[in-house]
Parts: sequence; structure tokens; C-alpha cells
Amino acid sequence: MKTLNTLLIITLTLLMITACSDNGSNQKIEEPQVATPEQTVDYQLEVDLDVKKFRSYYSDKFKNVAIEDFKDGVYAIDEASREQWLEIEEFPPYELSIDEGLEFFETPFANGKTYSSCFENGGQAVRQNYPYFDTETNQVITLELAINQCREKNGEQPLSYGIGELAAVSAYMANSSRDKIFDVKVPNEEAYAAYIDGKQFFYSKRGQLNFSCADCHLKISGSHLRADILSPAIGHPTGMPVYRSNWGELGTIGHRYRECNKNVRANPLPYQSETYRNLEYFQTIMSNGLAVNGPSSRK
Amino acid sequence: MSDTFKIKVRAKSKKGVVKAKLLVKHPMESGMRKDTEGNLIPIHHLKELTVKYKDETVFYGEFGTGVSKDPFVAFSFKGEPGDSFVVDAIDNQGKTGKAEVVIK
Amino acid sequence: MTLSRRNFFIKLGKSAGYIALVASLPKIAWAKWNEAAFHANNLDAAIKAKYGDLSLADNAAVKLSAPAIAENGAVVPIKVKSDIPNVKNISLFVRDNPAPLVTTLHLGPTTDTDIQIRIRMGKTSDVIAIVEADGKLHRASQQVKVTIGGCGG
Amino acid sequence: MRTLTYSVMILVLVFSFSSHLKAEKSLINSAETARLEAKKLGFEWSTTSALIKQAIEALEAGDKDKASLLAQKALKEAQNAIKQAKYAEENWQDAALK
Repeated sequence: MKTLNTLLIITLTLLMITACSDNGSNQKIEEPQVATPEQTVDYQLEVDLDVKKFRSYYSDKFKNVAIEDFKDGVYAIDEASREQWLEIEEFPPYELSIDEGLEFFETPFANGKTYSSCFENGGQAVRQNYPYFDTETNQVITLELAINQCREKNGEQPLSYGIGELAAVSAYMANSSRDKIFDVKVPNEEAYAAYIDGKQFFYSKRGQLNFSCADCHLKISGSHLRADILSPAIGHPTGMPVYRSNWGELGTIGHRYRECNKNVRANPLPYQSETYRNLEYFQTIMSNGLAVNGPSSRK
Repeated sequence: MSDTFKIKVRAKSKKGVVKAKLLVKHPMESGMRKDTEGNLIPIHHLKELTVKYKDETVFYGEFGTGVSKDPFVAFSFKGEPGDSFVVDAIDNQGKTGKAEVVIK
Repeated sequence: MTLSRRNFFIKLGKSAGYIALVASLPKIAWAKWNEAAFHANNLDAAIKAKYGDLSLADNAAVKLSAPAIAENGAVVPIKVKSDIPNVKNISLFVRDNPAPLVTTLHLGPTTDTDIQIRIRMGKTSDVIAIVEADGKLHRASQQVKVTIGGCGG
Repeated sequence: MRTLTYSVMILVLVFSFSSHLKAEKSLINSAETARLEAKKLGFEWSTTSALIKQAIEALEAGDKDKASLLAQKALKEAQNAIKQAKYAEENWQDAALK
């Protein structure tokens, strides 16, 4: 395995070197295009076009997969691993986390209030509304950020974002939202800028291995990278948070982002950094129309 | 660390046969893993689990470190909805888990 | 040799007298975990420690289902089913695990031979299910491939 | 990360009064500067800071050649990361679905 590993690294490094030196020589010199000022731009329309392209890309690539089934991640496209997954989903280990999450969710803060006081509908069946663009603070609010904002508003210390209590609360909230359909909107220009920032991250190569999210999860999704089948990017956020057998525990989407970045030997960004939140915003919009099926189990 | 661990159970009876599925919250440390400082994490695994229905032992399992983290085990026995059964478990460190389950 | 001790528990269920005994001495049940078998570091030794000299043969009536390729060696779903009568227990072994014996599941008289469990495998190996019934051992084996993942897909 | 920055600072202090090991020292400094630039852009590689740390250790152990080699490697990595960031900034749309 070590030799295989080394071989892969060498290949990828060579790729990376080529790509990087190409970057140097092929620098495009273009006049910056100045957009003619328009009265109103319908940003949602632009975004909807992107969503359409994204969906049809995966529909064309995986012809036997119904679009709504992409919520199952890699298990939508690979029958052999789907069988094992279904056996695990019969009684998945995240069930224990949902119970823990419920306990945390219902335990009052020092001021007597609970999480339910911070959320619409008492926090039940709201997962599909996250992340959203908050037009007052001009930023993307993810569910995890909202959970910690709720704590701080009620005089509690924020929780760490990757694993543990916060992930469990998120799991409980996701579970109460099962089968609700994601429909995340881009309300204005600032929101569109956040969306574009997330989109840019998605398509940008990074790390020593010089891979973008899109390289693995769009262009070559469905093919093998070592023993793994690369999951389609459509449906990435629907099953979050996720109990990964590799972790042996439940983690948030941020935990997975950081892991992915480390895999391509890029230094991960901090949890809930603006860029990661924008990436989650972009990715969730690309998965609009799919149902919440988090928490989920993955290999 | 707490002296007990959780056991979550689902049990449904169909035509007089109960399908019982158990999920045990347990780290199942193999004793061969190291922590971030390079120290060996002590072996810690589920050891025995007994299921009693109407004073009879319907299932008794012995487990080693070859069982996955958060162990899952399922089995079937003759039983009726509304009846209950008791699950008792112990690990190699003497910690215990217990669940009383009403069959659906 | 230790047969009577191993089957002690199952017999308990059949005899009211023994139930009274176990109620007064509940700790006895916990003494049964087969240390020698769980600590054996190769398959033959583990089977020997577990079952002594009981006769062992492959039997197609033992239905072992395991994935041909494990998605993740940390969680390999296994099912064992059989219609062999009078099954006392089912043991699962992974030949190439450092300790091959994974579990022994003892079944009561009203319990079906139909179990599921998730096991760990360090590498590609045979998985062996042994069913004990009427003093005989019935075996089924299957190879499960374990590949080491990179990023997790 | 903090320890690394700290050790780089120490190194700068220790060596700034002597011309001794000047080339290696400045190479390490360049690598660290480039790494911080890549980090600012959000494109730092996860491998670079370890190389710099090893270069400093090699220098402290008096192995100039090794220090120089490691620092060069780190510098190259950091420069490639910066290139990567610039390339992405200018060309990411080419990769997006049309």
C-alpha cells in the first residue's frame, strides 16, 4: 500500500507540477470587462440557471439515477456499497447521536430558555432552510452557526464546531426535518457575491495535489480514487451531519470540508470561516430540490 | 467517564416472532490504537450481553475487539407485542449497560 | 472439557431450578466469556479453545452473508442464518485478524438461527461462521476483500 | 503554527547580528514569508510549514546543506501555492459548468 501510495503521490505531484508551470506560462492577459450598469439584475435567475446545469450534468452522467436519489450520496451510484449502507441504515450508529442531541436540545440554558427559543417553529423541521443569506448582517448563516449564536445570545459558551455536542444538536434538528425539500434562495447582490465566492472555491484547485472540489466530485465523480468511489457533489449537504465509519463518530459538514482539504494537502480553513460558509451555501443551492436525509452514515 | 453505557433497542413482533435490533454505545478500543501523543489507548470492549424474556435467556453474546465501534447485533425469538424483555451488558472494564424494552 | 460450563447459560433457561440459582448468584453468568478463545492469535487455536475436539465440517445449510468487498473494514455487516435444528450458538471468526474470534452468540430454545452483527476487519480475509448444534460444528466461509480507502469518497 | 512563527522569530534574532549562515537564514525567511502570503490567500499547502520547521532544526543542528535544501523546497511549495491562488482567481470560471 505504501508503494501504491507513493506512486499516486508521485503521479499527482507530477500533474501538479505540470499544472502549476502551465499556470505560469499561460497567464491570460485580458482587459477587465466592465459590466454595463443595469437597473436590476435577477440574481435568483442566474442561480437557477446554474442549478439547472448542475442537475443535468449529473443526470447525464448517471443516467439510471433519479435526481431525487442523489441525496444518498455515493450510495445513489454504486449498488454494492449501497447494499452495505442500507444494512447499516437499518439501525445506524447516529441514532445514538440523535438521542443525545434531543437531550441537549431540551436541556434548558442557565437562563431557563432552550434552543427552541431561537428557531422558527421551535427548531423542528427547519434544517432545509439552512444555510440562508442574512440580509441584515450580510452573511451566510449555517445551522451550526445559528446553534452557537443561540447559545451566545442566551449567555452560554459556544460549542466547538467539528464533532460532539454541536454536531449532535445539528443531527437532532436534521432528523426532525427529514424529507423536507431544500430550497435555498439568493435574495440580493450581496447574497449573490457570497454564492459566487462559494462557487469559486468549489472550482479552484488547491493543495499539493492540485485538486478542486469539482475535479473529484464533478468531473470524475463515480470513478475510483484508490478504494473510494468519488461521490457526486449534488447531494453532499443533504445528509449532514454525518457519522463516518472512518471517524467512528458524528461530524459536521465543516469537519468534512476540513478533511477533504487535508486530503489534497491543502491547509484547511477554520470552521465556519466565511469561505466555508459560502461553499456550503453554494453546495446547498446546487442540491436544491433534494430532501433532507441527515444525519447520515458514510464509510 | 461514566460507569454505564447506553443501549438502544428496537423490537417488533410479527406472527409471533420478535425481531430485536440492538445498538450499543461503546468505543470498542482494540488496545492497539495510539492517541495523539503516541500512548497506547487501553483495551476497552463490550464483553457480554444477555437478553431475558419472561425469565428465560433468549440470547447471550460474548464479544471481542473484532466487533465494530458502537456494536450492532440483531436476532429473532418467539414473543408477543406488549411483552417486554431486558438487556444487560458488561464490558471488560466492568462498565454496564441496561435496557428494558417493550415489544411493538 | 468445559462444555458443560459453556452451555450452562442456555441450560439455565430450560430449568427453573437453575434459574433460582442464577438469581442468587447473578455474577456466574459473567464468568463465561471465553478468554482463551478470544485471546488465541490464530484461527485453529481459537476454534480449538472455543470448541475443543467437536467434529467440524462445511455445511451449506449455514448461510453466511458478507459483502464481497467491504466498503469499510471498520464496519462489515454480517448475517448468519440456518435451518439446522437445535442450534446452541454461532461463532464468527476472521482468519487474518490478530485475534480471529470476533463473537459467540448463544441462542435460547425459542431463538431463531438468524443473526446480524457488524464486525471489524484489518485486511482481506476469510470470514468463518461456525454453528454448534447437537455436539457438531457446521461451518460456512466467505472471503471479504478489504481495501484501504484514501479520502472516503 | 504559533510555535513555528515563534521559532522563526527567534532564529531571526539569533542570527541577525552575524553574517554567519546568512544565505540559509534568508532562504528560510523567504520561505516563511511566501508561506504566510499563501496562507493569506487561503491556499497554503499542508506540507509547507513542516518543511520550514525541519529546515530550522537542520540549521540549528549545523547542517547547512540540509537546511538550505529544505528551505528551497518549502519556498518552491509556497510559491506554487501562490501561483495556484492567482491561477484560480483568474481562471476558475473556465472550470465551471457551461
